[in-house]
Amino acid sequence: MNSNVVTLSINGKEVSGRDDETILELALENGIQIPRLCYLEGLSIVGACRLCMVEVLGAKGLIAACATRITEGMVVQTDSERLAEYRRSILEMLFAEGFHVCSVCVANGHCELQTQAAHAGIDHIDLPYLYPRRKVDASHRLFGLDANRCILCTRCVRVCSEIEGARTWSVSGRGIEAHIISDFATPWGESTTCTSCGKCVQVCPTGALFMKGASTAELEKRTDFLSWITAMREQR
Amino acid sequence: MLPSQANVPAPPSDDKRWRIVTATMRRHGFGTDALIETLHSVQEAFGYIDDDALRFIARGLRLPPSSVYGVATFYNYFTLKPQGEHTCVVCMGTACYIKGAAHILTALQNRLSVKAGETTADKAISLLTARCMGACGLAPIVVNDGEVAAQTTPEASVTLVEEWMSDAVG
Amino acid sequence: MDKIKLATVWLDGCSGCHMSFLDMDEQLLALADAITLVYSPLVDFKEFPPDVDVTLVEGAVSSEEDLHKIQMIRQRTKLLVSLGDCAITGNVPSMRNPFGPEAILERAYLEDGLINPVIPTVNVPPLLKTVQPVHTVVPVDVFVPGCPPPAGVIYEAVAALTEGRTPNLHGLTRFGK
Amino acid sequence: MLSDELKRITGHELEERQPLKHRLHVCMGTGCISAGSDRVKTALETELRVMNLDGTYAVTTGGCRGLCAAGPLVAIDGDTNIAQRVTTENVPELVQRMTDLPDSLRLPTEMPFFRNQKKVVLEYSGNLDPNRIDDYITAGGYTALNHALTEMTPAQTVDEIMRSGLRGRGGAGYPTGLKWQTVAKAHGERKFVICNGDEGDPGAFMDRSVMEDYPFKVLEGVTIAGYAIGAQQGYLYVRAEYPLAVKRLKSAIRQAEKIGLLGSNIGGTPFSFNIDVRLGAGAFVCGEETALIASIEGKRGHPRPRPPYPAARGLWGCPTLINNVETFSSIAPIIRQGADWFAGIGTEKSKGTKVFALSGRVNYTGLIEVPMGTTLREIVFEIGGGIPDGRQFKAIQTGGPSGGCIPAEFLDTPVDYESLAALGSIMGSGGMIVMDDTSCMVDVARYFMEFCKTESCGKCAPCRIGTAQMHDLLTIITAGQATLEDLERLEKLCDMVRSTSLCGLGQSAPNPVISTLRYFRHEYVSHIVDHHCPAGVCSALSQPQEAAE
Repeated sequence: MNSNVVTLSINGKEVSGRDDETILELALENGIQIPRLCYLEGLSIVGACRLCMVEVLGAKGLIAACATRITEGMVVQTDSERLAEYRRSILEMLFAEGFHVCSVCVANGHCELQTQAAHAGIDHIDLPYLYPRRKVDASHRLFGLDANRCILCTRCVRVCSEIEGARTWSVSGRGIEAHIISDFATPWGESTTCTSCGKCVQVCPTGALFMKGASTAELEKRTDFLSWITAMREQR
Repeated sequence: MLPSQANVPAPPSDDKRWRIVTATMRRHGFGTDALIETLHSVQEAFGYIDDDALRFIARGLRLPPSSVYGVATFYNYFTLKPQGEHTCVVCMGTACYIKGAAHILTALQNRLSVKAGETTADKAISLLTARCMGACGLAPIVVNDGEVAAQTTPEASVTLVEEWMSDAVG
Repeated sequence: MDKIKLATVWLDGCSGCHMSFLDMDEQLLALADAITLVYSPLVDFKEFPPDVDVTLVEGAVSSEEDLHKIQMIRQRTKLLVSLGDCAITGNVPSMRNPFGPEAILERAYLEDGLINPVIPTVNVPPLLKTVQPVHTVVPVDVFVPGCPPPAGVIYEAVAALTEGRTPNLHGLTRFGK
Repeated sequence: MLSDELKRITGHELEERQPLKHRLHVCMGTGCISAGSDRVKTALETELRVMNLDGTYAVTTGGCRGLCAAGPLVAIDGDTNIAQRVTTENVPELVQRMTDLPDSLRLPTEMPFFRNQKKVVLEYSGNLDPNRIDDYITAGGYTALNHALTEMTPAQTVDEIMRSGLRGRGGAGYPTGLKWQTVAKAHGERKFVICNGDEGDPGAFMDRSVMEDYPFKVLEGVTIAGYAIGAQQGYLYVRAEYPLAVKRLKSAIRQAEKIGLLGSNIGGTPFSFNIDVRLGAGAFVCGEETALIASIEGKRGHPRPRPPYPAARGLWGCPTLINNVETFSSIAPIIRQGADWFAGIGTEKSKGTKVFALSGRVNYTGLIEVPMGTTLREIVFEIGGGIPDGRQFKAIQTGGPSGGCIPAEFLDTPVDYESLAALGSIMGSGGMIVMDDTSCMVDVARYFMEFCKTESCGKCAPCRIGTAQMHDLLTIITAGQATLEDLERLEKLCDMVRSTSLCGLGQSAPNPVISTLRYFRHEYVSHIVDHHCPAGVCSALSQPQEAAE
């Protein structure tokens, strides 16, 4: 595929990249951080969390940086008071939607939701908590799923489908009732498709998918395997 | 290569209705895009989609179980639970709502002691809601076993389900 | 400079925030020059005074008693500080919310194989239907997250308030810290 | 060649009709059927046989005339002599006094409801048998396709649509010709045409009626589009809740295939085109183009970020044209009568006519078609006959869950895309629900938010959680438990959800709240501050004096 080099500005800084790159990719290359939760390098783009919305001069509305390719002369602003407010609001909604008790979570200190909230300066949740009654699936020998901590980023669904190829996970239901299921909403431990590879656990940004035996704040996740797999597949 | 007849999984039972389901899959060449059409054919033939049906479709269309379940639970038209002998569908479209559909629903819920979307304990009557039946000129409407009751009232709707209830007893 | 009148209260929490407060060690001495502690579980005052400058609240609002207390405190306090995750988010106490108070009482008093399984009713304030963060029942002026908030952060927050500044805790603490 | 075939069919049909003195069109739309028109039709046939009139009188299935509330309707020969509220009991009377209907039966067709309409999409309203392609062809059907295939290049066809000024009838009003041109120019071996018949707005039934009454016209429009953009396959995506429309469309496809109007080398030209029906399954979000495509592919109806637009990458990654039922139904008339004719109807920026489903608190509810630019007042008070029971008009809701409520002071607004948008509503697909003083606007906003909450696909966070939070806030307002801070929260959420949601469903979900806040803010304040529901709808607040303490 041919790609052209284009020049644009991000936060007033002149940068250039290939026109098959996204705003987010180019920003990260240039050391500009944009908040994000559903995006993970090596997985397909879904544009679901909406944290990476940026302002593009002349565009009708806000633009998802993860899902938008750069073009010549684009003028991008990744941070503004308005964006900061929206991001705080989205993060607050995620906290209010599930049930995130950071202090007793295996991912405490290593959780991307928690980190994003701290970056955004969230010190309390102004919206009412929805207090859903969600399940914990501890049927798998090695892993567990605490749906209370799930933010529906679907990284697990994508890694299982796109990298492992097992397609054990999917989203069931819709709207506020949507949730992650394995097979026919079968207990994870009884899934006939799961290979127990654990990739879903590693890419989960919160403590929703966890390794059994990890205690509070002990669960550190690593996603570096993704770039290795991607690189090796490209070589093949 | 397209799956041949030999690759079609055996239906869950010798119920003849499975032939319709298999025919639907075949008509679409057993492609993955046949999923929704196949779910429709199960629902139409059996009234609901049970675990056996989900498994059968997954094998027939070579789809992962999670995809079949995810799709079946995404669309409101599909139900994974058996419905009652009679169904009473209250339209909650805007025109019906403006003309008092909520009162009709409340009256039916109270009379049947079930919430919308539930079936009475004796499996006689399912009370359902529809987002809009597209018969707004006749609002408010209730559809009883497929028959449209136009410009109806809470009282008339309750009377009708009471007839079903007395039939069930008698 | 007049010393500011500081109170601390303990609602539904584990007292960890108060422990963290005490962990300030020698910084307590620095604070002592700027504050007068007028009410606290750490000291023995019976009545919450009518004109407190700053009140630190540890714990969530779980019972009717908590609710009355915090409403009274709000009226008598200029600046109300939610100290720690229980006060701010409901934290561990709120984990009962999806189940309701009855389920929790049954579990605690009837199902755990006690010799005399009975739900206490005398001298025990009735539980609210759901455990609430403090700011959902009364206005809160300052939030100091953490479980517990580190001592240094509590110091920074209180010191700022004694100096008439708005505490800036960005980057110093977070939920679950 | 095709024209010869069309002439032959027409000639044969006219020959058949030669001995007939009268043709009775019994309305078989969903509305009239539910009022018993199928029984009326049988009774009529029996009565004619008994009277020995069945050789000179024909009873046919007719389409909807719009005035569903007066059904069942039986039209004698045309549009002026129509019997209303026909029952099996008064069938003998109808037959006896066919040319001189008694007042009890006669529908006053000179009333504004009929007089003030202009029918393009709904042309031949009621006089065509939707089950017979011969009937459609005799009325001039398929001459447009013939004209396009034999007299016009695909590019000229696109140009004709472009010049007509037709804009998408499903929502935002994107220029149809421009869309066709984009897909026509897109590179791709395979291309697709999709007709969106998943009419999801509650309170809208235009597309149901069009699909039920004019299935051939829909097919003709889709086929012309296929020719214009270079597609080989078309899909009709239809709500499963519309079984009659599905049945008639499927039958129409078979009939068209049989005489070579679908399939290989249509009319002896190199153009080949097939159409299949795909059933929707009850998901409002599938009205969104990318979600609809996912659904046809057999997946969960999740929208995806655009660009790429379906015109470049749509169904199975191929360039895809998506228009709704009404848009496709405007195509044949435009090709037949010319772009200039169509562009001569309507306003400067909104050309042609628009079909509306008029319902709610208005005397004549039903389906209407008016030129763009007709005022809301004319629609409500002349065509609709005003508000029943002597009550006061309060608002008209357009655009469904993505639209807004327009108050009385804007009744003189001409209906076009820009004017409605300026009022904070949208044209939408054409639902118009009239509300009087018995409707509480906060409750209406809550109703629409509940709809959006249950129809949110759940993919993006702002829509999934935001609609739930907004619904909760509206619920506590209607329950009298909210504070002014809650109202502030609600407004902030509206702004955030509108600005950050992934697709149109989320982006427009706050519209009913924003528009009611704009025009009826006092009702919100009354619920919150005075604990009083001015319309007396919110039951928790029905006793103002007590609650006000």
